[in-house]
Amino acid sequence: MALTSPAPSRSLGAFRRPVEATGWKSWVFTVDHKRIGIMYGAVALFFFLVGGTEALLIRLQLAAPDNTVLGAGLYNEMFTMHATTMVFLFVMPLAAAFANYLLPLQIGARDVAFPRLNALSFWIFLFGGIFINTSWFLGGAADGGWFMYSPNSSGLFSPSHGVDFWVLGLQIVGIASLLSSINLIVTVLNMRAPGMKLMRMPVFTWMVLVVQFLLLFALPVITVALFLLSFQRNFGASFFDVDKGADPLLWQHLFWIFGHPEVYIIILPSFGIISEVLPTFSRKPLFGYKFVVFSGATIGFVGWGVWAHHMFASGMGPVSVAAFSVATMLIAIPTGVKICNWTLTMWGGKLWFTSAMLFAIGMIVLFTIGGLSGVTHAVATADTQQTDTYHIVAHFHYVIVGGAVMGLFAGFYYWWPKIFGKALNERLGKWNFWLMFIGINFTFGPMHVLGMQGQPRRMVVWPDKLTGEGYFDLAFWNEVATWGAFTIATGVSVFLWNVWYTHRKAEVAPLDPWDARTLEWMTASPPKAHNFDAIPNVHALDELFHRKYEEVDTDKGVRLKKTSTAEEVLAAEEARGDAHIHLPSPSYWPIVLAFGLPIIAYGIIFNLIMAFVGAAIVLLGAFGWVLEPSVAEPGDYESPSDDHHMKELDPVG
Amino acid sequence: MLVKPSRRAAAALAGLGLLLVGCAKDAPQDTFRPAGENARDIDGLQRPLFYVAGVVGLIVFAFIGYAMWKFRDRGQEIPEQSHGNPKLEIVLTVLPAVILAAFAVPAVSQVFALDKSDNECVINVTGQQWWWEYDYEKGSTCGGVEIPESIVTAGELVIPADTPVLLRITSRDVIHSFWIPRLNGKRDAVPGRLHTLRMHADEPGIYVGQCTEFCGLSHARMRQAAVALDTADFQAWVDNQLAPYQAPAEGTLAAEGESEYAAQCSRCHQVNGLTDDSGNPVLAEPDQSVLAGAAPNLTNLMTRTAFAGWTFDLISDECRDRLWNEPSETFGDVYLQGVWMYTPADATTPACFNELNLREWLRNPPAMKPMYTDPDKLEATDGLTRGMPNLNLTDEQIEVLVAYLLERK
Amino acid sequence: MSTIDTHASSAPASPGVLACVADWIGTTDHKRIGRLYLGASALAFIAVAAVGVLLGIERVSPTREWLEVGSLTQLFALERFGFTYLVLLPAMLGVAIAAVPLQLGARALALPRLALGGWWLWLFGAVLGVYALAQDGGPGGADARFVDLFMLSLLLVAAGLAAGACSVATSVLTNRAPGMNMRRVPYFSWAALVASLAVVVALPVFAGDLLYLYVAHHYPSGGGLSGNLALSEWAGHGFTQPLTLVFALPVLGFFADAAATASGARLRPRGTIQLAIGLAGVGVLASALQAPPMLDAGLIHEDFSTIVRQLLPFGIVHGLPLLGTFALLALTTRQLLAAKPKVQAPVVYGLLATALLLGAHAASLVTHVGDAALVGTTFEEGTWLLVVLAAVLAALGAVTYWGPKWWGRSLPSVPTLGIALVAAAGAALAAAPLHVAGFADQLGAVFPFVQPGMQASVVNFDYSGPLELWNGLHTIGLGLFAVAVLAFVALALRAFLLGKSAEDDPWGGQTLEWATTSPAPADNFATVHVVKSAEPLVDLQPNRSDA
Amino acid sequence: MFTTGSKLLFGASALSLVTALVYAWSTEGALSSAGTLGLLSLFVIFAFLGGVNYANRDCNVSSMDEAAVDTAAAAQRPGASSVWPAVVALGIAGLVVGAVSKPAVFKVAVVVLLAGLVEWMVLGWSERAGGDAAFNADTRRRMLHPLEFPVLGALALGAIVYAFSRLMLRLDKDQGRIAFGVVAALVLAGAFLFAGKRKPSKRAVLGISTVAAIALLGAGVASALQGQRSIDEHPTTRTDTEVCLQVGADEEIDADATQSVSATSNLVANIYLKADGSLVAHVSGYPDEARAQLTVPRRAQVNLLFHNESDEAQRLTARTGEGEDESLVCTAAVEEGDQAFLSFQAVRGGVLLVPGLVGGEIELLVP
Repeated sequence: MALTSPAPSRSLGAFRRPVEATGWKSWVFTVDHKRIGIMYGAVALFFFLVGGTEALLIRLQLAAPDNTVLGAGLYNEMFTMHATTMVFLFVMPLAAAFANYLLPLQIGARDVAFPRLNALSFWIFLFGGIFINTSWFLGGAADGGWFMYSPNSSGLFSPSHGVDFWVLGLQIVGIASLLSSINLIVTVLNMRAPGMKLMRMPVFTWMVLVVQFLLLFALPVITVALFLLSFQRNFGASFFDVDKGADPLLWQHLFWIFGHPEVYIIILPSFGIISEVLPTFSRKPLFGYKFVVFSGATIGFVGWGVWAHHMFASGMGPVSVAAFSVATMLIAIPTGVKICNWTLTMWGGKLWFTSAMLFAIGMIVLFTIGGLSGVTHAVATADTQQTDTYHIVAHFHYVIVGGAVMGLFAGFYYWWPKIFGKALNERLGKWNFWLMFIGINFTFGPMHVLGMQGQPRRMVVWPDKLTGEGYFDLAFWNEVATWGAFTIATGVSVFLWNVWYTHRKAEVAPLDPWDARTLEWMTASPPKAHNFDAIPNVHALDELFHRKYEEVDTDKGVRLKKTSTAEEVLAAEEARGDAHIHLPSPSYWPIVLAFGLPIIAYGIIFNLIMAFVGAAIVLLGAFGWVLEPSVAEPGDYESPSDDHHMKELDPVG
Repeated sequence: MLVKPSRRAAAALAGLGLLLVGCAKDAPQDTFRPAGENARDIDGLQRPLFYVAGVVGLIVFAFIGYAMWKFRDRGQEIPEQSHGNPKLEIVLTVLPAVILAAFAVPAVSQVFALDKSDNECVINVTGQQWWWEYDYEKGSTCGGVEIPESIVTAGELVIPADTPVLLRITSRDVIHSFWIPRLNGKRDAVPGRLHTLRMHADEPGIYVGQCTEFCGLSHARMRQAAVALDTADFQAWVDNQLAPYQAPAEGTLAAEGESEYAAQCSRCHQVNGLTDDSGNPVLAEPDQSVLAGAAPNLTNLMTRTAFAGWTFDLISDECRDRLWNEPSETFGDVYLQGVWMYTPADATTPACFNELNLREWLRNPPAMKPMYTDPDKLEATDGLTRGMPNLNLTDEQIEVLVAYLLERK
Repeated sequence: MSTIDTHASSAPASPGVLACVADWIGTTDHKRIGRLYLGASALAFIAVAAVGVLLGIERVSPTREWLEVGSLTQLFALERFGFTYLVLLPAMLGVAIAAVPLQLGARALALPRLALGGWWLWLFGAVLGVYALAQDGGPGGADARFVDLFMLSLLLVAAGLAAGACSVATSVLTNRAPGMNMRRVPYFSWAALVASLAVVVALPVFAGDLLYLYVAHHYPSGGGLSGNLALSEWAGHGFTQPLTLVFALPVLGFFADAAATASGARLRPRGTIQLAIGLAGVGVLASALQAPPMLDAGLIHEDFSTIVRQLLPFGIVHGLPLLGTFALLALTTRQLLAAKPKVQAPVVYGLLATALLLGAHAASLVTHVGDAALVGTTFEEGTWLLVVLAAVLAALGAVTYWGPKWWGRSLPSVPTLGIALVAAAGAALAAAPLHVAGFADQLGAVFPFVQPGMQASVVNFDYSGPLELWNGLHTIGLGLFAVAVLAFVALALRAFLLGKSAEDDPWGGQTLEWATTSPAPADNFATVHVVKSAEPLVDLQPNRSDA
Repeated sequence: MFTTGSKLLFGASALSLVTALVYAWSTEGALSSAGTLGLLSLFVIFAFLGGVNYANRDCNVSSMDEAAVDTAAAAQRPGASSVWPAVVALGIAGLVVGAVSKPAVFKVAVVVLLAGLVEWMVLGWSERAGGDAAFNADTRRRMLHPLEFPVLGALALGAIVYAFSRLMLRLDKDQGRIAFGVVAALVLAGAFLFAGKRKPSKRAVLGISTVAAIALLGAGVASALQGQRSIDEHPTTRTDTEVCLQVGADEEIDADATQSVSATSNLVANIYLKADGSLVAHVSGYPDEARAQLTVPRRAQVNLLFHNESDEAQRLTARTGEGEDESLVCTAAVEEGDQAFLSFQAVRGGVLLVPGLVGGEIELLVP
């Protein structure tokens, strides 16, 4: 029988874990939250360009009456995919990028709770995103709008595979978000540094936490809805089939129960970012930290009770309409609190108008406009005039582009030196800001007019005979909006140029370029693989600020004085560095497992055998994952790193 | 300073909102130009809302702008690390709540007010990809005019002016949304459900609208209009709709067109009173060819000003502009003449007839309005089209059909 | 659910009934696997022998129909199939599996799970095959579905046995104790190796042939596969000499080992004996390559080359085995007589079985002389029966010999000896009359596979005169043998359950199996012995007289 | 030196060559004859085997090499007992049985065979994973438990569900109530028993569960063999003329099958059969007033709710079209005081009627 080998192979004959610290393998197999965060960011920016191109094409088509840049079918696919790409493949993952990179740093942890799961989330997201976009080349993309109302989304009315791609793609991307949300919740709740009470967490971390809870509860709803739809389309079910007695409004309710929290999922990380940026550049703590945190959580809660305001014209009946109308107004209150608090943070401060700060202030302004127009929709009867017109488009683009995207750009400028060690060029940054700020107002401002002048959304053409004349000429404002869109595009190009420029030309930034306040600035830039040599002890909100500044008695009374620099703080921390740092080691399996999912999806669309192949890959990945040695081989150990810390493998995740 | 442009832009934008409320009057679908009771009610709530929102916005921007100017870095000391002011925050929380509450009361009461129904004049509205069908309820009394028989029309909804009209809206396929901005807000047409919407037009005139729920390929070309007529004109319109069929005179092009119509069109499109050779009425059976099961009734096609989902004009652009700008007193007279409007009494051809549009349409409908009619792609619908397929008509066929249709007035 | 530890030393003191059953179902202990084969083959023997006796009675008096005529074809098929594949082969294989690793000084059989899986496969095949025959399947069967089933179940049987043989051969080739080179392999193991290799080579060919026939039968229109008469004939060769002689090869090895033990001396010349066994094996194996060669009539008148062409293959296939068997019998017996042999039951069994086998070899040779025109007569059938009964006799001897190792208890020697003599007499009596009847042109129940669509010819007995006598004698002989086997089984059951405990080395053996306890533990040997000669036990016991 | 085994094989090889030559000569040099080729093949095969055997010296372990004794193949103990050989054999036998009987058996056998092979393979592989039996067993568990438990769990669940469903299909309504009552009582009794004992014996729990499972499976199999009870059809709507126009209603009265609850939000109209025998419609969109006429769009889904306020069971029938085009849809018979849902699409106009009711018709207008 079995020949006895004297030293049993503990790794079961399975592969040696990858240990590369450089080269492509170090990225593909990484479980380091920072690398994963950077990859999330890069991919999200790529999809931003994709979605942006789609937006520009839409604007080109609408620049003139009865235009023929895009055909009706292509146009429908374009606006469907523009929304899908921007929401699911750009804003959400970009927020995930910041969350991934910064969350462990902000709470003083060495990684997220489940590093391999983290990598899995990213790869699933990437493959899911690619999967959705391959529909362009495989018979056309989804053409039912991102809301995908039934019964227009059923096989009878949308017979191409586009909707199938959309449904399955969102399922896949949803898995990524769900895994990620569990991961980050556990990380925040379990892995905070000593002394980091919940109410000492940075606001960004707080907002990300709220978002993860929203995701955790919202995604299952859309998952169910998507299952119902895909079963209707692929397996003959009749959940939304009117002839069989179904009520099409079921889909609308399911979609918006997810869809409205989704709005907050998109915007809250941005709230968090500017709540970090504003205090830093105002040299002042956030005004009413607790109010901001609680209003964020309140938005998260109340956000669940307002979904039907997307359906005021759908004929739900007056009682529902009235109830949701009032609930929607309520949500304006915590949002208003935030705007007030941000403004009051600046009040009495010492403002430093860096690009990051400009983006943050721009965000407040634009988001306020979006918020105010949002209140006008809350009045249900008024909304029956406004809904499904460009007025709504104006509103949510002010919220999402003016709010979420501007906030995320503030994040870029603020954290770039932390992430890459070099600060983005400020001059280009200001060009970037002004181009985008002006572009946004010129693109989406006119849409208020267009909507109130009766131009509905989702129309491939608007006719010359309905343009009117004078100030509110649809033709004129449509043209302005198109020019505005290209202005935004120019702004984004400046940003890309800035990234390249910084990468090639810029000098290494100082350790603490902004005189920042939170933990992530208390380590090297870019941080070492293990983040902190010693897990910091936290004594206060804005820990770093309190380590740098002390109250000093002067002749003019008690004054805050900078008594130590960030370099000194860092040196003190490094001096008490841990001798042994446990770090999870890279793994092959997340990418393998993730790779199977789109294959399953292709299989469901084209050939079930392929689905089984995909399932086999998923199974293989899961097996490899489970079987990955819990105790690493001696050969798997990394040699001591340059900083003389032994990095050991730890069976985490 | 860099501060100012941002502040200016913000102010300009807020001002834009105000301007938009005040001076809009031009676009036909302008929501700020209510022409009826219901729309006016909405407008009455919407305008103050915009004003207040604008003012609040201005206050916020002014505050931000001032803070940016006042507290810019002039080399001052590191400010006091104050963590907030709970009293101030409570005030700032309560204040918007009060403002919102002030709006919530009228907002809610209006929801219920607009939902009340009356049943004087009932018109059933049915959405279908991509046009609207209207049928006037038999036995209704619309502005004093009795509807003795059901009247079926498409695209253009003719209602009596200054009379409450109740629309009962449903759909045959996907969700549509009926919207005449100057008369009322929108209401979705959901298959299997029946929603009601009140309409009221103060004065005779034409009020255009658009399907506003995304309904597939040609969503953008699903339009509609409401035409309000005074009582006499509306009576005339009803009488005309119910007038007996007049066959074209023997030997004319139109007579040829009648048989061509019976051969090519009558399978889907109903012309009331048309009979076959043996004198039996020709009944269209569109449900055997069209997915949603109906096609526009063409009995009085030439009384309408547009066709094919009210997308393509039956009258020329100049006539259209004149008609739309017609004062309400004379509007009805002009409108009732259909394509013969503005035509001198002695003319033999209608001056306003947009023959080109109709010909193009008959030549290749899907080319003008994208529809799912490709026979290779009808697997999902068992061969039923959604919209009018290309019948490959010859010029001669089109010629006689146009001649025939021109008499459907 | 799948790993129940059967390791005897670590097994719980009182395993439940379920655990015990599970233990046997999944056992990897070669002694248990071997005993599974032996037990099943014993049961099969009793059943098939009963059928054989009934058929014999039927032959005695064809006018009185004991059995329904229509089922005779199936019953004859059952006798052939049963004795060959449910008795002869499994008995030999069972002994080999149970004894070979012990003889080799190994702790386990190589590929024990393969052997076990083979047993199950064989068992399922056997059950299905008998069932198919009972449902009018089998050669000449009328129900096409069950003809199919019979062919496929034969396939299973062949595959199962080949798996077991593979395991045995691998064991001999790889699992020998240190120092045990090929020259030092005990005779029985050597014979088991030769037989196993032959089975491994022959049975897959047989199986492939069956598969072909199945396909041709199941898909009659299936592209030119049908109608190959040669294949059908070939399948029939799976049930007759010389292939059955291959299956019986371990008999020779058993005799040699038992003789060495009884003689108390090192049995020489070793190489010659091994060669003899090998020759017998290689010779009959040649029949696996093609149909057994016939010697033509009128050969004497042909030219020299034709004579050589015919004689050479004939000699290889039929002559060499005869020569080998004779050489083994002669050499061994000479040695045995030269020493002062103890009268031990096993050697008696071995001697008698070998003698019967020698007769069978001779008869087989005669069968294939064309002039004798014996093919298809009961002569051929008698030879076949002789081989089967000789093998069964040897298997009984093997159980007597190694029983103490397997069960830990001994058989009483006197009754065992008596049974040996009765059984041998029965065997001779069962076979010889058939030979005689064969010369009288009594048609034997041959075993051709009937072509698809062809009706089976009704077996027609129309004997009179002396044939009745010969058939009667045959029946009596077979009955006698069967009774002897029954008696042996009863005796063995009693002895192995209640008999006296056996010593570790009850016979004074020379090979390694006697170096462990009786019964042997699951892993046979506490320590692995290093072998320095062909008789390692003699080396291990320096005080032995025969050292 | 040549080893014994290789000598034998080389000898056999030489013999084969000689035989081949002789055979070839005896068949007049026909090299292509099967015999010659066979013997030449034997020559090559034996030579090859001899070479292999020579190279590994008969697989002999030298008696001089003491260190090798413990690692020799002969010293290896057999692997643990395993059911998989039997399962594989069963699978192969199943293939055979399936080949001559039912394809389903064949498919099941393929699954059994594959499962057995995989298990066997992994077991064999795991036993080579290391020297420590516990480690090896753990290896196997980690490999296969993630597969085995879900599959077995699904199978067990499927068996229980199947058995339960067969049982329930077998029992009629009353028997079902009794059965559930008994089961509930048993569960309760068991719960009491276990609650009373602080630490219920594992064996007892296992035993009871086993007995319950076997009882359920047995009952299920028995029920499946017996076939299911006859289930009356309870259509909510009918389209056959004789039923829809039948005066009065004396069959398929099932108030539970009306769907009335699920459809109330989508109604076009409520149709009331009044106690005085009149049939009136309350149409959505109109204030609450009785109407005798109902306009519905052509070919659109129409949902009606029929309220029977008369004193006997009646049905509502929608008759549309005429002559060949006539189509009838009707509700199930509705008992007095109950309501039923009627959903249809109309292509032509017609009437809503209650069969047998004179004069009580509602005009159905399809413009």
